[in-house]
Amino acid sequence: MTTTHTRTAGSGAPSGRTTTTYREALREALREALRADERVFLMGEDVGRYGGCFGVSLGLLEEFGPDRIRDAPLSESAFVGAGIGAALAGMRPVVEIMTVNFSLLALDQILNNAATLLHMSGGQLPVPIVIRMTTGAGRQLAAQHSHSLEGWYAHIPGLRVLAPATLADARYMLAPALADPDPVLIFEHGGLYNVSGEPPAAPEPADIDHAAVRRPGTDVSLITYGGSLPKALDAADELGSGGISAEVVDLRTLRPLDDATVGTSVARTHRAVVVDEGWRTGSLAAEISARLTEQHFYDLDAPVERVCSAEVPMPYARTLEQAALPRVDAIVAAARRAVGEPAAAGADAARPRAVLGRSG
Amino acid sequence: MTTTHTRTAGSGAPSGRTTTTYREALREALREALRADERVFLMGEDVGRYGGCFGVSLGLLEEFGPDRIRDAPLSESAFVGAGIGAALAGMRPVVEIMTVNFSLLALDQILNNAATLLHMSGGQLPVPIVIRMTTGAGRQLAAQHSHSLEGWYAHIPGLRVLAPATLADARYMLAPALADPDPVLIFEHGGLYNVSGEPPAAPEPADIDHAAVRRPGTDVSLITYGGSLPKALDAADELGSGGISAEVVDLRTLRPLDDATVGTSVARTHRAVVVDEGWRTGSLAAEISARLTEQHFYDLDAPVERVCSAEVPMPYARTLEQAALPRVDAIVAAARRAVGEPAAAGADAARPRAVLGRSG
Amino acid sequence: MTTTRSRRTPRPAARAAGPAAHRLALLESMLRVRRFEERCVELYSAARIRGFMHLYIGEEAVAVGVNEALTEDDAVVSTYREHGHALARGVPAEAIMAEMFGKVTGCSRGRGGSMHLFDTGRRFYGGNAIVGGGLPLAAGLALADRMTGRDRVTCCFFGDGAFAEGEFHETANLAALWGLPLLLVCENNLYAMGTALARHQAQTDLALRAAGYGMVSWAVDGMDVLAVEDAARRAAEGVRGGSGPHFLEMRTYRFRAHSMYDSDRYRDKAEIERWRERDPVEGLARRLRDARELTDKDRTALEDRLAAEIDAAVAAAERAPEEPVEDLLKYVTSPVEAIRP
Amino acid sequence: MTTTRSRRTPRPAARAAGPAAHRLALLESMLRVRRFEERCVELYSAARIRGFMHLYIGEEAVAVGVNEALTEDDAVVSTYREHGHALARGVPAEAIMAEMFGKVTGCSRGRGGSMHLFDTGRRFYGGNAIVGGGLPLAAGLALADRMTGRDRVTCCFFGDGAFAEGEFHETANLAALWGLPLLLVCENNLYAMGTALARHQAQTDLALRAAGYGMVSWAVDGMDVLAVEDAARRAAEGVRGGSGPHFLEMRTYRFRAHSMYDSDRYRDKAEIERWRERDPVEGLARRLRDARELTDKDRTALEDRLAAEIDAAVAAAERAPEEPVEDLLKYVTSPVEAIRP
Ligand SMILES: Cc1ncc(C[n+]2csc(CCOP(=O)(O)OP(=O)(O)O)c2C)c(N)n1
Ligand SMILES: Cc1ncc(C[n+]2csc(CCOP(=O)(O)OP(=O)(O)O)c2C)c(N)n1
Ligand SMILES: [Mg+2]
Ligand SMILES: [Mg+2]
Repeated sequence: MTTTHTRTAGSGAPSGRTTTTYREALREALREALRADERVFLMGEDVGRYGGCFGVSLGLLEEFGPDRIRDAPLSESAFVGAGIGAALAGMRPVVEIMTVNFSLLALDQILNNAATLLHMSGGQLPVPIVIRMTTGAGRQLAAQHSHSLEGWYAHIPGLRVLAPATLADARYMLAPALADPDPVLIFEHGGLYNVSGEPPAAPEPADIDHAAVRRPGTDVSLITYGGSLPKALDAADELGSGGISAEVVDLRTLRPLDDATVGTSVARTHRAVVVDEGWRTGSLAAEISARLTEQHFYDLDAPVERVCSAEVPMPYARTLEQAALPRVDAIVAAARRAVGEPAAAGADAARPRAVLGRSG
Repeated sequence: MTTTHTRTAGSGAPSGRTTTTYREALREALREALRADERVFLMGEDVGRYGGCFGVSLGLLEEFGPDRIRDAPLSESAFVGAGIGAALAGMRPVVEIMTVNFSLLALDQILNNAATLLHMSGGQLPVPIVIRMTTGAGRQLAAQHSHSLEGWYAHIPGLRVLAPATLADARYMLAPALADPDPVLIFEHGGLYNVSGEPPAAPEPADIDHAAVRRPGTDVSLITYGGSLPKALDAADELGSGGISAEVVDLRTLRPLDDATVGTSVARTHRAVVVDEGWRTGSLAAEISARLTEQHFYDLDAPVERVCSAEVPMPYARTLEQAALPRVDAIVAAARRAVGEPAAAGADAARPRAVLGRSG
Repeated sequence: MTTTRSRRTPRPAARAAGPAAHRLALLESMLRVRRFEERCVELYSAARIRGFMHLYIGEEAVAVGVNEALTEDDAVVSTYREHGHALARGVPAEAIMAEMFGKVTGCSRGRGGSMHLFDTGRRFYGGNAIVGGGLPLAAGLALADRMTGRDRVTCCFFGDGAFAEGEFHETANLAALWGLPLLLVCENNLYAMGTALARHQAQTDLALRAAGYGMVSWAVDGMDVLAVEDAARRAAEGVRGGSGPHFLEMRTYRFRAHSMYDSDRYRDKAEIERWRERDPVEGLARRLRDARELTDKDRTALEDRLAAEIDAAVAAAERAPEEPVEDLLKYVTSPVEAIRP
Repeated sequence: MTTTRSRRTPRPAARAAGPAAHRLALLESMLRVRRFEERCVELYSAARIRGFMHLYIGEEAVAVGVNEALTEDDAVVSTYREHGHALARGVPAEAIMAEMFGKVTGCSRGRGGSMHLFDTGRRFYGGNAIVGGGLPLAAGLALADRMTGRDRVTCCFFGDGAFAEGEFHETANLAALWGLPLLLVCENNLYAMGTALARHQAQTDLALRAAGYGMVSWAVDGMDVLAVEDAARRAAEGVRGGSGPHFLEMRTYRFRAHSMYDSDRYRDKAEIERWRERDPVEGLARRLRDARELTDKDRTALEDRLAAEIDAAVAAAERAPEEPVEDLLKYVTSPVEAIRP
């Protein structure tokens, strides 16, 4: 388990003994896939000569050439659609959309073609495409570059949606994604690329059907995924030192959701806090909450809590951005509420609640 | 109140005494707005010479001319964006996207510009645009023409999202939408256009801040909106004849949600069924459920039920399509579960549960 | 991966039988589309067919002529106005009719309907009801062939209206930039629903516009199936020869309204009449009659054959079962066996 | 609504003061952008500025030259590489600097940052970080003017990369079709991030391509501010005269990397050097010196003035307060008073 190492997220300098990063793990996965299967190719804006907007594909052009590490024009709809078409014709494309923010331009192709062709054709047209994109905020990129829209994609029947949060998942989710005959979306949180740690041990495909308990606990379940996992783990630490034993569940697969793992946890802890960087209203966290109510109403000792992003286009200024995002202190406060403990003084007050106006 | 009349939805021939339709009410609202304010214009594909894809704008070209009833090329992104720009420059555009299915092509403009400019500019740029579109299924239009994506739009901070379900709302929601300095989206369910009834009485702007109780009741709250309202009312009738008093709440405004009206209802009935034509996972119904848990956990006597669409690209064949959509019997069954009564024999079994496979 | 040149040349049989037989085959193919759709109108009125239905009547020469230039290995991507493309491609009338009846024997198991016909055995990739939505897909099919060195053409049909969508321009640039083996066939029927070409395009010479991408690009009389076939053959040859995407603007016209819901208020009756005089089916029939390649008896026999074929299709569709409701969620994702074999 | 012709002619003052003064003003304007951005680099290294930052260095002639053709009534829509556009438009350096410091005195109250500068008082409509995203918006601003008969130009800047986005083509068609008063300024700096023009455009003559929409369309030496100004004046005049949208391809080059994160591995050092020899700022300075319109003393004084201006901007930005966290949700929607007055 490399869990603890992934928690150096955001700390600039990795400690001496760490040997790989989330970025490198993703790259290694790509390299492996490209070597293993000549039908695999990587296509997207600046994946080649530039080395990938976030450096994930650096060096792959040199090894695999411009045909298989294919720079695309700024035409998200066309090149994502072309990936779908190539998948229909037997290829195994990995299409990179630079960030989720630009994926809206390709959403019609993803929803109306990739996710739909198999069913609409009565089973004739599976679409074995993998689409990768960066998601999330926290780097002061402001309103148009900070979306967390993976929850929207998790709404679409026909897709599988993955959110690797650990080095092992970054390294080993691609292979099973490519083996899936149906479209798979992989969301890489921009805040994780520099996370470093020991190279993941188990050289076997990740389990893309199940959520994972990243830290066992007994008093409250913190349910999260992607870029929020390190925060949830930090919150669990803090809760632990206050005598509350928090279990941390990493969803890993956002569609289809693994109700069993989440449910088993909550059936034991009787309390749940969902942490999700998406805007609160209509978030994936809402779905988790609704399912817990449906499936575990009589197990719950307290309402399911949600810690999400404030409902605001992400502001640039650091203090505003941090205030808008899920924070460790807010997770801790929500967990305390769930277990019926009063929040530590100040922890909750730090969360801005003012001027709610009409935006709720 | 014209509530009862709206329930002729789907019946081909309106009864003799009815005098207007949902379609005509929408047209009347447009005509009124165009007459009242020369800054108002209607823009979209085939709104003019064709008379509107669903006939809503028939005759307006003749009255207002091609400048103000402006046919646009098949360029959803450009003409929606142009509407946003025109709004910035002082106009009051009503942009019609033929159906929600094509709105994905304009989603970047809606999310990253319309919803975002005010905040991103530090308050300098309100965007007084109204965007109308048809939503929903039920007419055998198959997978690419049957989406109910209003829940996605309700996720976006900065937007107001309306779903007129009655003749009165169809007639009187446009004026307050145009008076709103911020972007307003109006979702018209395709199954409602032919609904007929007495012309709504009150010639005053609709209240676009609040949900409406369409039928009072005491045992269970059926919470719904848009094209599902007639089904919820029918279900309430059926429940009533079985001795269960169902209250029907029409959300009307999907963003911002009116927690108070919904909450007051559930605090009284202690049971809730949310009916929403969107796919279940990540639906607006999930948000309602999550909020009820958060705000009324101790009021609830049973888990919040959701009656949504099956998670499948909408099939063409009528029986399959009907099986995929929320149906009156499923609403009744859910309400019975909520109040703790066993479902009537067969009612629930009719709902397909087989082959869930991986698609949950 | 190595380049393998397909041994199957375009439709050798019909051509080998001689030009007259070939022309008769073209007539039959066009007439099949015409009669099939005329029956569809009746069935729509009788509510046997539902949903949106878009007729190809008047444009038959395009689908039939273009198909002559394609081999079985080639791929076709179509629109929601695709009965003609599907029939010309060889999708059986029965499978299409059953599809529109929503039956499990339909070419999409009743899940697609009129707008979503698929037949992967014939490399017929549907059936796209988002205007312009098939274009990127077609580029991808062509890209796969390009990358694997397969000698195949992907043919994509789309309308003049689609020319206004960003998807067309993104795809045209991508295809030209990467030299993809793509045959772009724009069916310019002068209207996008109720909007005339000159009211949706600043510059209405679409072939000229496409040439701006550096593609070979011609305008073709889309009412003359022989002209269409000739142009399509030359274009397909160019594509096969490796000179990248080719664009054909087919100047054509739909005789009927946009869809069954359209009252056709935006077109001049006289305009419709003028185009009807250029009916591609009757035009060819006239030529064949004049050249004594088609007797009245032949024509009657042909009509009878087609009527029987369509009758049989309807009867089979009527008889066929529906997909059981329990299978609603089938095909949302692939069966588990396909995933973890 | 009636047509009213704006009485404000483009920048009469500077021109009235004579051509030499005008040229000096152009130099000052370009140099302001250059020095401002050089300071930004330092401040970025010092982590005073965060997020994505894209520099305009090398392209100053475009923003400055084009702005000369615009009046205060005209509108400007820009990209994420917009410091130069904003400064040329007259947005104070202080407001921009404060914005990048995330301060409430910033031109977007610290909510936008480098990529989202806004100043509606100067009709500067930002600041769009979605490539191509500003184009439809600009068409809409122009449409409003067209519909109300206002005599105004909307100028939209965008890059060569945006030419590949569907949004460009949809907007170009719309603008040409409707004859909108739009000035489209394509900053062709030969790269979209790390992708060279010839690797993202099948046909690299962008002006020719734009002409395909039936727009007046020229390619311009974007390194020569006087050539830019001249072309922009003539184009803006055409737009004002009612002949619809005009397109200017500005051939230019960015001297720095795409953004502060870019290690610039995809460009040839020699290529960069060749373009640096055509530095628009030093080029004009040289011409003015040779023509004895700018002495060394003048230059020093100018540099001092700009340094002082930028120093003051930085100092003010440092001092300025941040928006209080309690106001986080302000401006998500308009204040209630605006809704129900
Ligand atoms: C993206 C999108 N916008 C709008 C529609 C509605 N619509 C269906 S067909 C059509 C007209 C298309 O015209 P054209 O491309 O010329 O094809 P034609 O119908 O003439 O064959 C429209 C507007 C759609 N299906 N998809
Ligand atoms: C729709 C979209 N796709 C991708 C990006 C990421 N991106 C930002 S700038 C850029 C290059 C744009 O090139 P160009 O239009 O030539 O402008 P330049 O940066 O050269 O000024 C890219 C790919 C984006 N911001 N928006
Ligand atoms: Mg057409
Ligand atoms: Mg560029």
